[in-house]
Amino acid sequence: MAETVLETSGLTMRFGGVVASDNVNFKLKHRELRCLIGPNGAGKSTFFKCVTGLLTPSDGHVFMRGQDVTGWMPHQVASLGVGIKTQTPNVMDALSVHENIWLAARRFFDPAEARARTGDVIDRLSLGPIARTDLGQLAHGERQRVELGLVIVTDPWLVLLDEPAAGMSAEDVDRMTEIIHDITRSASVVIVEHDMQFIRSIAETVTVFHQGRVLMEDHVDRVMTDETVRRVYLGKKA
Amino acid sequence: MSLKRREFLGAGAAALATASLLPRAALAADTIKLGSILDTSGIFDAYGKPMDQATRLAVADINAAGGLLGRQVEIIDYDTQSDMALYSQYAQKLTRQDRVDVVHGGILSASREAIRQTMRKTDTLYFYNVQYEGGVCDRNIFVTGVTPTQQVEVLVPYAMKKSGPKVYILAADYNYGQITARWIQKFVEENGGEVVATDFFPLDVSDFGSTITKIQQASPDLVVAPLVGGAHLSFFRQWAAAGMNTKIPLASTTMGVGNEHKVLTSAEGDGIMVAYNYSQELDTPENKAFKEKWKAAYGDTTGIHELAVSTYQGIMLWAEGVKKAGSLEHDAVVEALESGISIVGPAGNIAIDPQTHHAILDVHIMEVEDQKMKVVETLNQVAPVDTQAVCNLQENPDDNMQYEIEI
Amino acid sequence: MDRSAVRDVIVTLVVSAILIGVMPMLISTYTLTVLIIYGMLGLSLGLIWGFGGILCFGQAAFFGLGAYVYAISAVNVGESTLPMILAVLLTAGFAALLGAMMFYGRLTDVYLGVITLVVTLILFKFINSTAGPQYVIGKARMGGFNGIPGFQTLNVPGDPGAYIWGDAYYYVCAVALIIVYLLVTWLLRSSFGRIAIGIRENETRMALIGYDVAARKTVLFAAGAGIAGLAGALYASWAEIVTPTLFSLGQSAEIIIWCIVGGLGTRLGPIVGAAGLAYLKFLLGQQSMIDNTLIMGLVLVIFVLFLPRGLVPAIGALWQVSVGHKVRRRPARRMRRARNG
Amino acid sequence: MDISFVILVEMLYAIASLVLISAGLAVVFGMMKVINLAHGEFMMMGGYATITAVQLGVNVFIAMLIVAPLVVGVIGLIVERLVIRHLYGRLVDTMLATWGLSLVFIGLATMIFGNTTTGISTPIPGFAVGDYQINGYNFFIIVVAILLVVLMYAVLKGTRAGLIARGTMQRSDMAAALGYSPDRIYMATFFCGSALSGLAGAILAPLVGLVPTSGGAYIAKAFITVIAGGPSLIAGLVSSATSFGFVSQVFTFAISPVIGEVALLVAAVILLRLMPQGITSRFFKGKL
Repeated sequence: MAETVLETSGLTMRFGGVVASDNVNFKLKHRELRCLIGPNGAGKSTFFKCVTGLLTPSDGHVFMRGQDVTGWMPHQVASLGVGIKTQTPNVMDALSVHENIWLAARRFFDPAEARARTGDVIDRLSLGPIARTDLGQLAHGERQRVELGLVIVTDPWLVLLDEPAAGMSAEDVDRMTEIIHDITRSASVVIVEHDMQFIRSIAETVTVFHQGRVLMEDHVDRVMTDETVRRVYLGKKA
Repeated sequence: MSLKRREFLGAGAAALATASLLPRAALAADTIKLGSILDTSGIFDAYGKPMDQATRLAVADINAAGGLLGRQVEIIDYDTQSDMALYSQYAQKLTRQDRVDVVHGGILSASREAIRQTMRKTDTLYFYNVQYEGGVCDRNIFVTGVTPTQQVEVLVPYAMKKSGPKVYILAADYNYGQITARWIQKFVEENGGEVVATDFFPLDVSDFGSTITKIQQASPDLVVAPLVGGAHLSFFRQWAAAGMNTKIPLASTTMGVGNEHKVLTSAEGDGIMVAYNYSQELDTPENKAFKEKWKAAYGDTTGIHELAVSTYQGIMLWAEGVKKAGSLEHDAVVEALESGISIVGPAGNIAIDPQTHHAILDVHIMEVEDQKMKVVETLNQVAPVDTQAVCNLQENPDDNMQYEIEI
Repeated sequence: MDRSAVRDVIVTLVVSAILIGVMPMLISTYTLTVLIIYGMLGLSLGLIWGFGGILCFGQAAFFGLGAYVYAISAVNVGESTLPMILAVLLTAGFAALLGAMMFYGRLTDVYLGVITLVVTLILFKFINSTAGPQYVIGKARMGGFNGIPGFQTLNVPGDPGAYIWGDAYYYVCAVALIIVYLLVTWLLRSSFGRIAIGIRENETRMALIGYDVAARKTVLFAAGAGIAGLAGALYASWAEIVTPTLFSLGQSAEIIIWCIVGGLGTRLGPIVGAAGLAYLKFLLGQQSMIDNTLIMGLVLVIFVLFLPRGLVPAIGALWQVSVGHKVRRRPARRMRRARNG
Repeated sequence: MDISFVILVEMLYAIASLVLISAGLAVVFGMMKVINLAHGEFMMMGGYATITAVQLGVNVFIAMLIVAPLVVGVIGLIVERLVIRHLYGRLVDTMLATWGLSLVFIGLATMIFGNTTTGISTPIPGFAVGDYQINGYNFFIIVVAILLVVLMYAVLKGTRAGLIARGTMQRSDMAAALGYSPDRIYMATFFCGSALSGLAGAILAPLVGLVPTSGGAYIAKAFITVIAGGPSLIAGLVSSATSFGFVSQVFTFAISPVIGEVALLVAAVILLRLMPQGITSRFFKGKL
């Protein structure tokens, strides 16, 4: 049995009277790829923010590789070797692609090594032609890809992605799928996603959130056919 | 140590100045240069502007009377914009580039201290024509304004006689206020009274509501308020607004220096007791002539205040010294001024005290009445006993500091 | 990269050597000295604000603190070397504490502005109310509103009798500014500087990469404050008096105006802006036609509206246009976000 | 007994004057996310407008309550058209531009009125409470502040303009979606904010002397009060004015006015450290 790399127990987040995340117990195994789905306001993003340290949970605990990281600052979480990508592209707009990725690499490696790794990632993500362009001038899909580059340049063992495929073209999504499969060779991955097409193409186990709670957790095929899930989430489409 | 330093600096400064400015100095030898350094803009310009006007009037008078030593006097003036850093810069410019023969100016004590050493190092005679806290002891400087004892020793007994022995002091929280408050305390006690409390206020405090309540709790017979500047003026207004002005009498050593009594309505200001060297209401031929000249030059006389008159008298004293010395040479003029020289200015007879280089002058006790200062009593030729207690330039001509006067 | 660094240093040294030699022919060294000191003060805010994205309304507080620390310790020590060092270290230390308090509290933009403004006011009010005889540090009377005059000015280290003043002091200050400028250049070229710029651009992202944003901002803040402290100490030694107006909001405002006019996000801009505007103010004092405050205000409004990037970047852009597009370096267009972020 | 009543009045007065000082800034900040650093100078101009009007023979209450707000409101309108509207969405740039404007106004006022302190006397006499005299004008200020808060609440809650205003505060694109030009809303808001600043300056003018630099004494306090208040306009204003007024008066009576001012500032630092987004980001959430 593989080791558990990420675990939450009784994770609860309240905003005033609203419970955005309600007693969530969650476990992720080594090299597992997990998707979190649910309708808007189901609590996926709150859960994500609590895990990454962007929010401090009102109650409950977060463990990474057995270590209690509840209430840590985001930079402390990231320093454990966790790669994080937030919902909206979060990059340094006035800096070039190269500088962006270099800054991420520099956190864990000396300048020379950081430069080498930055070059590698730029090749791997086919960012070569735009390596010297400022992020502010890039298209949405490219920015998403660069941000993924920031995440993987340090070889994280746990990758947390919030809607990596949002607003991307079909071609971009394909490339993203490829990259994510690549990542899972060495790391565990959690993806918060809306795009069902995308989820079908990458996921095995899916966790469904509803009203702040975990509604069900199962293989993607079974989740897709589940009546309750269809009602709360997919039902709108049907 | 300080002597060694001065020699070092003096020699260097002279060398620098001569090297860079020889041609101009030779060229301008036909006029006598009077440097003026005042805040004629910025927050202190209410003090500085009339002083500047008085400077011009004095120099015009001197020139109209044929100048000094057969030469005309020329003013070189800079506006320090109420900025202390500019005092240092313009003082350097006056002494090293313009090479003036004398400097009149400086308003705040801080501005005086910012330029005093520069004047001393470059052997430029310096006149500080402002009422201040006293204690400056430096052979290069002459002070023609009143010091705390000159006002307080006259004002406090008078005010206590009119009111009673329990005194509450409200003072501006800076050097002048602190020292004046201590003199007030001393003279109150000497006159058999008691100071019930002393409160200090930084110059930017303008809300005195709680203070007025506190004063009422202490219920004194008299409030002495050496408060300074525009913000503190609101004390007198709030005091009147609370209806206190008819209950407890007020005395001040500062209200009116910048013509504050003309800003207050007569209902607010009437009855406040003050003591100064000058009042526009002084009924002397010199004052009448002065006011007429001022009116002819500037249209109306509302701007004239204590500091303007001090400036006028300071320049006249300097001119008298130059005449007596028959030269502009620094030490000759200082010696002439130390010979007990005096003039009769708009505020009466004013003489230089050789021991302190401060002024011996008349002090008038006045009461504010209908936005005017009505003279009640005049004390002739009051000496600056506070500074005399710590400073004797006849015995220690090399003295160079501002003493904190122990009381 | 290294070659360009060497070139940068050489250009800096040559240009400044020429300026040091030429300027005294145009302006008296006494005035030049204070322009240099203001330039250093401008640079200190330029570093914090332009490269760290930290808008500090209280840079004058560090300037004043440096000046007061120098004055107080010079009165007590009677020699200038230790006071100079103390002025830098204590000011930087104070800023580190303040910065840690703010940055670990996740305070940003406006809130940061309020705190720095309030701290400046507190210092001003405190120093302003120390006229009483009970406020003494060692041998130094605090003096309240009137300030502290008559302390030991800069001397040759180890020899309190050998004063450095006049022209010599001008050269000392000029060299100090060059050293500080080169240090800032080195800092910005180092990983630390590049990370600081990353933080300016996107704090959240830098935290998610794993950088301790608060710690780094604190260090940068302290470094900028240390430079301001040095400028304050040099100023004290120049003016031979320190007064509470050094802490005033007006002084803080001027520093901000210098940076805006000179150009934020450049090293040179704040220096040029500071020296230029301070000299303008000096010249304006010799006329009485128009109120000087009015002119300063108009300058600021006009720059914000029409030249928000400041003089130095604008001239740089003009230069590039006139020379052609051969220059490979990217133009200094990096500031927009930091200023409005 | 009398003394505690007197102290209570002083405390209410301190709170009321903070509300007055900050109201104009709060409206502009709450609605437009613009920090008007010329706010203090708007107050100063309100003071001068009042004094000039009184000297021209206008009744003092009309001068304070009508002339000053109108004059300053119009000046605000001009400023908004000429400068501010070019800078919407650029928080720091508007702060800098308004700072520049504040210097311009100080310069203009100096050239017109000079730096001599001017003022008018308070139009309401003092009266006695037991052994103590109280400044009657304090009550006027307290009443005006209360009326002002009530009026603001009524306008925001009860009128169509208030509805639009509330919408704009929540989402700045809301008004546009409802078919109102944001440009006109901002113009109107800035006019109201400026008028409030002018009113505050006018009402405080009889108490404190007026010089062109008087505004500087208010802007810091107003700035701190508004920012510490947080996102809710009225609740934020009242809650932070109350906390600061209370703290500063306690220390003023216990020790001295200077310590009172310092206590206010220290309270602001602590408050913002604990609640970085202001009081109403934690309490009174979602209130006006």
